[in-house]
Parts: sequence; structure tokens; C-alpha cells
Amino acid sequence: MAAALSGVLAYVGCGLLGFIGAPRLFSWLALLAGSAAFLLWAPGFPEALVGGLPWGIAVAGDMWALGLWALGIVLHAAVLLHARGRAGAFHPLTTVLIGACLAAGLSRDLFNLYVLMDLTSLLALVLIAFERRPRAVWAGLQYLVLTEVGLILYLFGLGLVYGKLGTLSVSSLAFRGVDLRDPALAVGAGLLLAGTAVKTGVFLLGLWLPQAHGQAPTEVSVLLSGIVVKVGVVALARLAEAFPVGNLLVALGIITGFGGLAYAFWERDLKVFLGFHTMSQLGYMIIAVGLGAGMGALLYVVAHGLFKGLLFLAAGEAVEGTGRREIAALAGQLSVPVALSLAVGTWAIVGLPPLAGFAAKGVLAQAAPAWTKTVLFALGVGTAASFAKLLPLFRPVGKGRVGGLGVLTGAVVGFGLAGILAFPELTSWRAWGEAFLAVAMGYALYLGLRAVAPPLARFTFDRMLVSILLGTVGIAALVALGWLS
Amino acid sequence: MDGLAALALSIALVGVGFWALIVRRNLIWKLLGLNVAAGGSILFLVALAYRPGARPAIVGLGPGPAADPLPQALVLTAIVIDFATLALALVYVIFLTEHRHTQDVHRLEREEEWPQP
Amino acid sequence: MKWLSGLAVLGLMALLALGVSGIFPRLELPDPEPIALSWGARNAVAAIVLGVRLWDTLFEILIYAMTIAGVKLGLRFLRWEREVPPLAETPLLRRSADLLLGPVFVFALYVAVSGHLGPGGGFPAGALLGTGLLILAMAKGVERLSAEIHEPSLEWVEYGAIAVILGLASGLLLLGQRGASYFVAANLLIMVEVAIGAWVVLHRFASSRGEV
Amino acid sequence: MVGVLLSALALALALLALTRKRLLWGVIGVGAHSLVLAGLYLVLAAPDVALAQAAIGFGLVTFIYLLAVRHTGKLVVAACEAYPLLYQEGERIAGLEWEMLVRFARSLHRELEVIWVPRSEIPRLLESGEADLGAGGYLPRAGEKVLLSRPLLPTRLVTVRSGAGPLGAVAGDPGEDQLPSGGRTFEDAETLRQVLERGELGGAVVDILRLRGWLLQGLKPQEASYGEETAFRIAVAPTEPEIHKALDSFLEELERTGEWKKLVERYLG
Repeated sequence: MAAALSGVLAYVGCGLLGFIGAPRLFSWLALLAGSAAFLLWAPGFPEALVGGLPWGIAVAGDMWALGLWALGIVLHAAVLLHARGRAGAFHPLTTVLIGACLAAGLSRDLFNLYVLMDLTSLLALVLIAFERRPRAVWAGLQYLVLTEVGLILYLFGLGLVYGKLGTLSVSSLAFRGVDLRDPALAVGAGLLLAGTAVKTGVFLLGLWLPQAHGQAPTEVSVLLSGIVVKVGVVALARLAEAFPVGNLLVALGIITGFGGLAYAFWERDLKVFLGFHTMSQLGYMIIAVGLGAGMGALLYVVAHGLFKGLLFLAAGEAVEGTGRREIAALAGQLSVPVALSLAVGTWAIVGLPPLAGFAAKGVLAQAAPAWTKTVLFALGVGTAASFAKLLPLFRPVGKGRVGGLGVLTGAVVGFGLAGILAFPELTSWRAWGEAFLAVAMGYALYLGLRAVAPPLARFTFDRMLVSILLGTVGIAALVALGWLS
Repeated sequence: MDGLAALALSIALVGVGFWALIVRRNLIWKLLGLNVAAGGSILFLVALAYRPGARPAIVGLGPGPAADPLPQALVLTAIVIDFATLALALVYVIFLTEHRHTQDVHRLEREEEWPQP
Repeated sequence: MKWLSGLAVLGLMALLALGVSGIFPRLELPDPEPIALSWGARNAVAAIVLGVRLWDTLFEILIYAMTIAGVKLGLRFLRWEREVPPLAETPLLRRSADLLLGPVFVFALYVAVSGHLGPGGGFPAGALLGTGLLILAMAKGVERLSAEIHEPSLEWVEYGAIAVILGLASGLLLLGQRGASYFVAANLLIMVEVAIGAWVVLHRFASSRGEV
Repeated sequence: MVGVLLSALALALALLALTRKRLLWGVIGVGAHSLVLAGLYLVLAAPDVALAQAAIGFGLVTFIYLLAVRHTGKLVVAACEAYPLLYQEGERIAGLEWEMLVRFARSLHRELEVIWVPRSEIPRLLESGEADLGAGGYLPRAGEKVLLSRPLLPTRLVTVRSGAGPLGAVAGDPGEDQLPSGGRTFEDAETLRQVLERGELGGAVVDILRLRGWLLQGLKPQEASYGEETAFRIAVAPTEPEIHKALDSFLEELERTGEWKKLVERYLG
């Protein structure tokens, strides 16, 4: 435990020192210290109370902590390599952000999670607005206000649970077996879930996500989609451990997956398109969390962090290089490394072997019951269908810088190969056949649907607010009525 | 009685705050609503710590039950968090006012009015 | 849309009321006094904030510091095409501000130092001090006063204070040090950090369109 | 018991603050509300929280709001419709004064909000502080406690007659003073014109600019006699001397650079 805590402290401390001077140097130092601490506690450590009984903060070096730390360190390295030209406060801010995500991975205390989710949102806003593009500032401001609404609900729910049971620790809640027929606990659990769902970007509650991720500067999009939303997923996993709300999470995951896909299919802006895909991919993770498929969810979190980081890095490079954001306008404009990275990322996200997406989806599908397998397959088809419109982008022209793209490409390939080696079931003909079948069906779907233009509702600020409140009431009512649990 | 009134008030404040947050079109008004709603959730935790006839949880304040110190400690953090959120949000509201000459959410959302990147 | 939002808010309030009605009968509480005393404090809230749940408080300080950094970044390049006329500078305002500054400073110091004995602590003390400083600033004119304060050294003090707090915290978390002197030191450091932060934020807000 | 009273007060203050029109009052109201909350925390045996709320939740937050509102508050304009100075075209507002006001607001980094009111209401709104500016063909009238900008356009009062019957004028307009006994007043110029057209009035007291508009719309008066000279101005709330000063120097600048002349030509030909 001491190693993990001092790793976080060193990370954050180096980030702060970077504000005074030598920002890049201190960020590398933080990365080094963090990696060293990670290696020291790597096999994990059992839960401990920082501060002792009765009110201490529970931390544990469990599977989720391992996953988030690995992801954070790889992404930070990629961002550091890529963002050489960023001035001033950029590197310290990202370093502190990563430090906060690492701490969130360790945390098993409801209030500690609240503080960390808030810290990550504030830092995310500052980073989204870093380039001072008014559109990005507006997206970030909406993000901050909506997340704050979610966190107000979260705090209220936390109070209800604490008032009834007198504890904030996830483990002790899980140990006691929370009875959701009690109104205080049902409403409390519903509010906690809804608040976290807003922060995570669940469809209908976290509708801020695509714009915020799409408008942010390149490296910031990488971090947001790569690790910041994963803090929310980990928080959801903790809640699923403390309260019996698995089926509700599966339902939310399915809605999120298909909702994100529906919007992604018709989106023209490349980065916003990827933002919608982050949302739809969150669906997979939330389904996995709801099913209790811990390993599948964790692998998906890490794999998605890597390939979505790669996609956002390449897309950001493309947008910055050409000054255009529409997918159609970017065709035949990209340099070799950028187009290649986009292709690798797409290959991974649609779940084709032997990359990271295939491994994660395969492990996840093994843990899923039969009907969920069909849902997951349908999601895969939809993903392939909406990514089909990127095909014209893969005709590269000219040379470009590799930098962080190389790190993430390597990570995506390595993760996939390691996954296939570690899980022999993934080498079966059936798994490979299904993967290719999904992509083929997706392409057919794309050909069939691309001429259609459905009237999709726009997400205005007020609509997002109302949908958060209605969604919260709905979730809490479902929990209270005992459906889906 | 005091505790019950505070619990009721906390619910009412969350409602009033969110209502203002939705119906007001000006961003600063929306933030004021958010502020009131956040105050409601903070008040809820403080009211939760209270018991009829309780005294502050400080050694030497005499006999009688002490209020629960944990929610009070949490609330200290929450107050700072609200301030932080508000300060940052206001900075970017000023920024938007500077660049778009409006704080009206409906006008900020009219896409065709945004300058091309 | 309007009736839908009304429905949402009313539904939420009904939900909260349902939840709140369920917390009765209230839990029995453990006696906080022995725990507070075991940390070397008389105020149980202070013992929790700076002792038991120090891990949270560290991130709280971090949130505050990052907000300051964000405000600095966000307002740095603002330009105002035309300056709004400044507030009239009256001698009365200036005199009373000069008179008030001493008491504000002493009171803030008292609030910080006695935080582990009674109500108080570094955060309110720092906020009081920062606000007090700005009262002085508004009387003297913000630009004139900030010319006397060297901003980079302010930054050094600010981040230095946080670094020392982190050091203290790791001493506490990893080595298990505790006691009254620790509380005084931590509260004073937090006060310095919060006061500087409040000063910087208010100064940025006030001066980005010229003098207040 | 004290807690119940404080709770009721806090709720009342929150409701009162969040239903105001002026942002400044909203901010002050929410500030008072959070101070009352601090008192409530004291009653609820949470002195630490009360102190933090008073110092941060009340002190710092209100201060920041006040500073931000000083930057960005809305300029509230109480206006009556006056073609072609200030008028509505469907959703849009247009007119000579409107263009000037938009530029003025931008120079202060503020946003405009228009409350459409009858002419007679404008002085009351300005005096009570519910509006900052009064506009829309505003002709000053003796006895109104408002600040007046530089003259925008010179004009003149006219008494027109088109038949037998009483004279009419816009309520609150200086024309009202010129009415002989038995004259009738109307809420706005458009109503006045319609009544005049129906032949229910013998004539009206208006200014030249409005009369010109009526002539273009087909009104055919039989005789007209010119009254005193006056000028269109912008009225400023007596509580806002800073805005008054800024407006005058803005107008001076506009005239000096010739922009004003261009605007007048565009709207008045």
C-alpha cells in the first residue's frame, strides 16, 4: 500500500513542481516514479484503511487498480512523446490528471471517488479549453456544469447511504449485503449510480461526452477517452460491487452502446464521430461490469483506452494537419503514419484479429450469457457499419512524424497478441469467423443505410439537463421497485 | 424539529436550484441555480449529522450526544469543490462573453453563428 | 419542454423526499471524542479532515490549486477593448480598509492555529485572509498593490506550500506521525496556500478589465 | 425553533433571488441566502462548516460573482416600439437606435435585454432600477427623474388635424403636455394611428419622425402646426452615472468617426 500511495504522491508532487519550472522534465520524472511504484506493488495488495478505523479511506491494489495504472502510464508516455511543442502548464496539468486517475484506481471509498471524479472533471475542463477555441470552451463548460449536476446527485445519494448504514467503504457495503427494498438505500443507490453515469457518459445522462471529447485538443482527447471516462467505469464497477444493480447496468450498457452508435453513424465531424464511439464502446464495458465479468470488463477498459487513444491521436493529427474536420474532406489528405494508425485503430475497434479489440471482445463474450452474446454481436456489426465511412481516409500521401502514434500502435498490437496467447479459446475458427462475419455484415449495413437521413434530436444544453434529471428519477425508481436487480 | 426543517429545506433547495438551472437562459443565472442546488446537497449532509439536542463534536463542550463529525468533515471538502467549480465556470463564461458577446444558452447553441475553425 | 422540466424537477424532489423519509430511525453514533484525542486534537472534525481522511484533503487542496491554475490560464490573454470607469476612490474606504487589515490578519491566524482545538482550520482562515487582502486592494487600487507583490515569488510560495503539505502528508500516511504541532503546521500551510489562491483568483477577476 | 425560522428564511431568499430579473439582485440574494445557511449550520451543531460556509460559500463565492457580473451583466433596455428607430421584425429587433445600442453594449462587454413597455412606464422602470436604459424614440419630458444622453436626432413636435373631434397623444410623451383639455392618450403610437385612421379622433400631437411614418402609411392630415423643438435621446437610470458617462463618450466617438452619419443615412435616407 505504501508504494502505491507514495507513487500517487510523487506523481502529483512532480506535476505541481512542473508549474514552477521545467514542466517536461518533471512529467518524465513523475512517469518514472509512477512506473517504479507500480512495479513495486504490481502483484497487488489487499484492502487497507488509510487513516484507520472507524472512518479511514479504503484503498486496495486490486485488478482495476492494476488496469488503470498500466493504462495511465502508457497513455501518459504516448502523450509526452507526442506533445513536445505544448507550452507552459499543459504537461503539469496532464501529470496531475493522470495522478488523480491513478488514485481513483486505488480508491474503494465512495467519498474519495467523489473527490477524485471532481478533480478529474475540473482538470479536464482546463485542458479542453487549453487552446482557447470558443467551441471547445463551450463544450467544456457544458461538461463541467452537467458533471457537477451529476455530482450533486451523487453527494445526496452518498448521504442517504451513509445515514442508513454509517459507512462509506465499498467492501463493508458489499459485506453487509445492501437490501434495496429500503427506500433510503434504493434511492441512495440510484442517485449514486445516476451521478456516476453522468460523469461516465452513459447515454441519456452523459450526453456531453461526444462534443467535449471531439472539440478538445488532440492529446487531451486521447486522455479523456483513454482514461478519464474509465475512472467513471471503475466507479460504476465499485458501485456494482456494493449494491446488487447488475441487471440495471446491463440495460444501461445496451442503451449506451446502441445510442452512441445511432449518432455516430450519421456524424460527419471526425473527432465528434470518435466521441460518439467512445460512448458506444462504454456500452460494452458497462454491460461487462453489470454481468459481473470483471476480467472481460477490465481487458476492455484497457484495450479501449489504447485503441481509442490511438484513433484520437491520429484523428487529431489529421485535423491539425489539414485544418478540416469533416470526414469527407479528409479523404486522400493524410500522411502515411496517420493513415496507418487510423487503419490500425479501426481494425482494432471493429474487433478484427489479432489486435486489442478482438482479444477484449473475445474474453468478454465468453463470460456473457447467450442472449447478451447476440447483443454484443449486434453492437460489433453497428461499429463496423459506422466505421465503414472512414475507408476513403486510408489512402495516404506523404510522410509524417511517428512519435506517440508508434507507442500506441505497438501497445494495441502487443495487447492483442498477448491476449490471444493468454486465452487459447481466442484461436478457435469460430471466434475468428464471427469477427469477420460481423465486419462483413457491418459493411453491408453501411451500404444499405448510408442514404437514409433520420431526424435525430440535437442535444441542447437544456435537453441534456432535463434528460439527466429524468434519467435519475427513472434509474432510482427502477432500483426502488426492485426491477432489473 | 430543526433537523427535520433542514432536511426538508435541503430537498427544496435542490429542486429550486435545478429548476433555475433549467429554465434560465443566461449562463450566470444557471450557475446561480447550480450554486443553490449544491448548497442543498451540502445542507443535507449537515442535517444528517445532526441529532435532536446535539452539540458540536469538540472535546470539552460538556455532556450530551455529539453531532456526527464525519459528514461535517466531508462537507468542508464539498464546499471547496463547489467554489472551485464555480470559479472555473465563471472564467469560461467570461471568456465566452468576450468571444461570442452573449451568455444566452440558446444563442450559444446556434451553430451557424460560430466562427469557422 | 417546460412541463417536462417541471415534471423532472418535481419527480426528483419526490424521489429525494422518499429517500430522506427512509433514514429514520437514525443510527447510533460512535463517541467521536476518544478518536479525536488519539490524533492529538480536541475538534473531531479537524481530526478527520487532517488526520483520518487526510487522503481526501490532499486531493481537495489539489482541486483548489488546479482551480487557481485554471483561472490564471483562462484569464491570461483576455483583452478589454474599453475600460469601464473605475470605482471612485474615497479616503474613507481606504482608511477603513487599512484599519481592518490588521484585525483580519490576526483573526485569520487565530482561526488557523486553533483549528484543532475548536471550530476553524486552514481553509476558512485562508479564505478570510484572501478576502481581507482584496478589501485593501480595492481601496488602494488593484494595480498599485499588485505592483508591490512579485507574482512569480507568490507562485513559488503557493506551490512550495503544497509541496510541504504533501511531504507532511506522506510523513503522516506512511510513518504514522501525529500530534498537535502537526495540526498547527498543516493548518498554517493550508492557510497560506488558500489565501494566495484566493488573492490570485480575485485579483485576476478584478483586474482583467483594469482597476476595480 | 431557530432552525425552522432560518430554514424558512433561506428558502424564501433562494426563491426571491432566483426569480429576479436583474442579475445583480440575484447574486446579492443568493449571497444573503448562503449567509443564512451558515447560520443554520451553526444551529445544526456544525460550527466548522458554518465558518467555512461563511468564509468560502458566502465570502469568496459572492465576491467572484460580483466581479464577474460587473464584467458581464446584462444591460436592460426598457423600450417602446418606434419605427425606424427601434422595432421588431418577427423575432428580430432592428432599427437605428438598436444598432447603436448593440455596439455600445459590446464596447462594455455586456449583453442587451429588451423589455417592451409603454412609453409612460419607462421613467418608473429606470427610477426603480429594473432597467438601465430607456429607448425607442425617447423624447424627454419635464419632471422625469432620469439621466439623459446627448441628443441623437433633432425633431419637433407637430399638432396635426384631420377633422373634428378631440386630439390624441401617446401617454407619457411630451406631446401629452401639449394636448388641449379633453384630449385622449394611448399606450403607443401605433394604436393612436389606428384610432386616428378610423376617424375617432380629430387629430394628434406627435413628432415629425412618427408623422413621416404615418404619411408613408397613407394618413392624410388637413393641417399641421409645428410646436417646440426637441430631440431623441437615450434615457439612463439615475442609479447608473457610470453607464451615462460611458454612453455619452461612446456617442461622441461615434459622431466623430462619422459612423453615426452612415447609420442615420441608412435608416432615414
